[in-house]
Amino acid sequence: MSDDYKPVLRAGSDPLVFFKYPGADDGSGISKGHIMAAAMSHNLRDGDVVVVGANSLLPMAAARLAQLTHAPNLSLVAGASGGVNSLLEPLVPSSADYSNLVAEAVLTFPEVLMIQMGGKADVFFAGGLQIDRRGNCNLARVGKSDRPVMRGPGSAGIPWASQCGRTILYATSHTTRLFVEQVDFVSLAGWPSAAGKSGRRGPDLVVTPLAVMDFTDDGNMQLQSVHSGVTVEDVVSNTGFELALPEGTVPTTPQPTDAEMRVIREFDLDGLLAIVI
Amino acid sequence: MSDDYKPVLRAGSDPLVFFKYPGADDGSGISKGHIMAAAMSHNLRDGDVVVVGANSLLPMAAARLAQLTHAPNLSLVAGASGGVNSLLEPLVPSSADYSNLVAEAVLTFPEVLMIQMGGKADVFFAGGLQIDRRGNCNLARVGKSDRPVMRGPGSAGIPWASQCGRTILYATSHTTRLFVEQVDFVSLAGWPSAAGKSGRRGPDLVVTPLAVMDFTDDGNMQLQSVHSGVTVEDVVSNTGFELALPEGTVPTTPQPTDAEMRVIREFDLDGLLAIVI
Amino acid sequence: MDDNGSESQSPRASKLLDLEEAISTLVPAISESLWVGGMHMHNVPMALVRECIRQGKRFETFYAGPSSSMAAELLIGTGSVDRVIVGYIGFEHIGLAPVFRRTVENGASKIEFVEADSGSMTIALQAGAWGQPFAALPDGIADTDLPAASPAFYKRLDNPFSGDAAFVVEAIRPSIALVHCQQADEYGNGIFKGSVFTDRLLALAARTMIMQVEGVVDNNQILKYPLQTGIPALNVSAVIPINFGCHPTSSHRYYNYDDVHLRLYIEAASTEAGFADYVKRFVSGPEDQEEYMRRVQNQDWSSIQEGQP
Amino acid sequence: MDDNGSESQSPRASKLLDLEEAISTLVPAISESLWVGGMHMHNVPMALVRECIRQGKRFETFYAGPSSSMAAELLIGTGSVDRVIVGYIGFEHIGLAPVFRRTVENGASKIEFVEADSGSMTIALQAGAWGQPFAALPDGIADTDLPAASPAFYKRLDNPFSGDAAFVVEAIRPSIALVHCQQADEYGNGIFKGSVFTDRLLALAARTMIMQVEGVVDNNQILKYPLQTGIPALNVSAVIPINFGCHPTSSHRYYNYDDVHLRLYIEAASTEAGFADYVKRFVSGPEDQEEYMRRVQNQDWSSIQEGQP
Repeated sequence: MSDDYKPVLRAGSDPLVFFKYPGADDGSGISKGHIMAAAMSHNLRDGDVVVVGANSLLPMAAARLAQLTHAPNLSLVAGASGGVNSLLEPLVPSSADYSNLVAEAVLTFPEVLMIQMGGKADVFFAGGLQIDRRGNCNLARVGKSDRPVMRGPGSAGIPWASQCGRTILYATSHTTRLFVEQVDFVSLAGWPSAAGKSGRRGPDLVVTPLAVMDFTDDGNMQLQSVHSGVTVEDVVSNTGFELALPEGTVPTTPQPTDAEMRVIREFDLDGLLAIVI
Repeated sequence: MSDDYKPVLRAGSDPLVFFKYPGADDGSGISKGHIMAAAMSHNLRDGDVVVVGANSLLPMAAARLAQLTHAPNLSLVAGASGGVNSLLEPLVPSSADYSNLVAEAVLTFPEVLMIQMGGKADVFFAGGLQIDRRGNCNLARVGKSDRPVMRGPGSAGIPWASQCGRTILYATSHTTRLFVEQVDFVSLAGWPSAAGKSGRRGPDLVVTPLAVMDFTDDGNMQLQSVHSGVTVEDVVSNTGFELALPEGTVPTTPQPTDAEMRVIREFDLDGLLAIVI
Repeated sequence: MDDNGSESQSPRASKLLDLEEAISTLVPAISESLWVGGMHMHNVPMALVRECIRQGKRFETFYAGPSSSMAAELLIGTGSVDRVIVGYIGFEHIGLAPVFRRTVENGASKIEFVEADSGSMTIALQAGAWGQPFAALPDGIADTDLPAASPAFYKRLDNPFSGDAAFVVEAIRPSIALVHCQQADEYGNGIFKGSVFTDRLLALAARTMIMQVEGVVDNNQILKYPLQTGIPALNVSAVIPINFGCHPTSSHRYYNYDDVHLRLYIEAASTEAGFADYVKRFVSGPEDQEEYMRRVQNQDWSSIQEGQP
Repeated sequence: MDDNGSESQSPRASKLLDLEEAISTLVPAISESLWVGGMHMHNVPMALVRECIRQGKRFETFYAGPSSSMAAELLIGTGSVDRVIVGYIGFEHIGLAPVFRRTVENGASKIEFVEADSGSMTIALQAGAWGQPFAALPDGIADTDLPAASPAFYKRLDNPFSGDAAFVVEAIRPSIALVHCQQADEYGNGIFKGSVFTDRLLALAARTMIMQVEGVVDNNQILKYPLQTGIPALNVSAVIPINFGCHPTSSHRYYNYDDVHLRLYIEAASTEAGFADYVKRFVSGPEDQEEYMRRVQNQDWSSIQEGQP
């Protein structure tokens, strides 16, 4: 077995066992994870109710960062754990973790769904196996239904994104396999094919290790900014459809400020944002 | 104002204020309330899940008495309070009282309804403004809908009695105004008019200050026993329809035993059963 | 959105408000609908209800469920509601609701009363919280007179799975919810020291929720025992500290319902003049909760009793 | 019924059972349906799941929701289920579910997989708890491919209030529910020391509920803090004390998920032979939980790794 993973017994009276992740450091350098978390954070507003689903290290970090900087009245519902306004001390990879319960309230999972599905959430974060030009997102399968090339975990809670105010998609890779012309299964609905942004809403933002993207008035995905060290060509060539480009020079995604990095280090005790990508 | 009602501050750290009810005594004598509670208790079985609604002094006492005698595995859901298996120390008149929370669990009211409406309850207790020959029960109104003679509180939870295994009706009076040929509004459905006891179920038992009644195979209310000191004629003349009579002599409702009275005194600290009728 | 991550100095906003301000700023003159927390004579946010009446607020629909008592009496008696969905209005063992009775029995009221039941109303509230458009009901309601009495509330359709008939009710999302917690922090994380009743669900279904509390606790207390938080702050608009704010109903673990006051109320309100006197003395009269409680403690009901026949 | 109130000497029955006995007496050879508590890699009653597999129990329908991981893998891989309603099966950040993937991607499995979602499954469970025949879904599902993919799960009808189209799902009442609480008393009053997940609702919806616990507390503890009781005893059939019974998933506040074991599992189970070896070593092999934990602690995966390609 690998020696990389070491159980770490934390101090305190609770018999909690955490794991030290391989490659984790003190997070002193700025990594893609930090850039992504900051980019998401900048798109959260003071007072937003934010709901995250499974595998939500980045969105949880983004929401907490926003709370500790420009959005002190933001509320975070930490997915399956039911933790509301968790201190994320420490930030952990599983949304259903006990660590998320150093929080203000613990909701049952049905109650988390009520907030998400009942229209009480301003922002919902989601990811997928495939994301297409219109923002459709697929967690079910790649390929045909009878014999898929890849079976995904299932649509989970993402079909209900449209009940929330805004949807932010995120991914820990940016490849032509992920960003496809048309998803093989719609788990989360994007902008309607013809009507553009009139009618029902699609996702508002897509954040990847390479770039931040939004949607044109017609409802097509459009490059908004590239991360430091990434070229427009990098993004275009790793996107499986014709990505709309903004007029003029594509800006660089703002690096997290020193103040933001200080805040992140307060809750990302294991430096997970440095290794998540 | 009346001097009868006196606030009583109970010992203990909680700032609870109880009231001493006028006429309350130590419950040493056997009163109608004791006879009724015991009669109901004898109809509860070990393992039953019992749900009571509003104004349930008698059913709560009956369920607790059963637990402490022949039905140790009975579960009591104390109505609106959500208390499960409350110790009822002391027994109080309001089902939504804080006193009912010296208990094993506190359910939300939706959860209490789930147990009642979802088919998890074996016994449901209900009362009404009117009860008829078939066991229909009315909590809505006496008289016409546009201008009733008497407006009742509303149907509350009793329409869902049929989702429970058995229904026991109870009343704190026995008059021709209460026991009518046909209720003016069906809040709780009795035995179907023609089919008798086939098809959907109606109530199983009716307990009043005068008597215990059950239903014939045809689904008509029938006298089962009269309480000590009550004649069959007393019951018949105070019932507004032709009450079916059993063959032979009508038995007397068993008096609570000494052991039962000892048990009752353990939780009916204010002697409320002695004054409830 | 436009903030590029500069550290803000603004702290998290407190939701503490005084009674008068909360009701005047958060409750419109005419609201679509109202649901009042608590049940029977317990945990009913009576100070909020009285303040709404004092300020002349009107509610097009009032959900008198699952079990309403004093709040329904005052709202109906002062004509503050246009339509009442009736689950249960009464005082349990203490008695029937005199104003509700008189209003209906007189047959001349402008208020519309819809015959419903507590189970269906709570299922409808659950549907509202989940974002469901309507909710199917369990079997049994068809055997009662309720669907015929209220065909707009109970509708029938075919269960597409079994083909059987089923009744459904429309989801309820109250535009205003008034609720009482024993304690809360200044952000609106509410704690129940006793029964939760329907109020945790209400917090997820209501569009605007106003919370009164007996005491304010530090946010650190909330973070220490998050499993005891009964209502999460995220949907709470205001927190109003008021001592004895549920009187004459109870606040679980703080005080019991005021049996004496309730019995005298029922006696007094058995006439229109008596009810009007009660409102003058205990609702419109007192300028604040302190004055209300002084009047309660003095227990001077003589003028009200004069109003009796 | 026939007991005339004589004082009984029989005490209240304890529901404490050992693992083997509980599963063999309470779970039929073939059950209609199964719902396993916990979510993701947390609070999953794995000891109960392994014992069901060891005893060859079969389940006609398995609800893999709201979020299933190791339980789904073992039940699917051992062919213990005929039909799986898929909300989510995976290991969050650790990886996809290898057996579930292979089974579907091979296209030759006898198991039927129904494409569903966690929200609809939980709403359906809520409907089951409440005795509702079916549950309406919020807007939005019509814009996804789910209704077309699973027309028997999602059915369309007209909302009788608005006339709009609405989708509905049938109520779920699992015939068997397996659940983990950190603690319980011998009667089945369960305590969650962390997240409640869907398990409190499950306790009200399931027909038979079997509970495993890390520790047994005295009934006096339950009576002292009734507000912390997560699952009331009334619908619990058995309480089974097992240390580390959730392994390799977590038990909130007791222990975290075993990240190492899970990663090695995912690696091993990427081949059929590897999965078979895993089952032999960790499911069918150990005669009891102690032996299972000894094998876990030894971390000897060499034979399993040989099974790899």
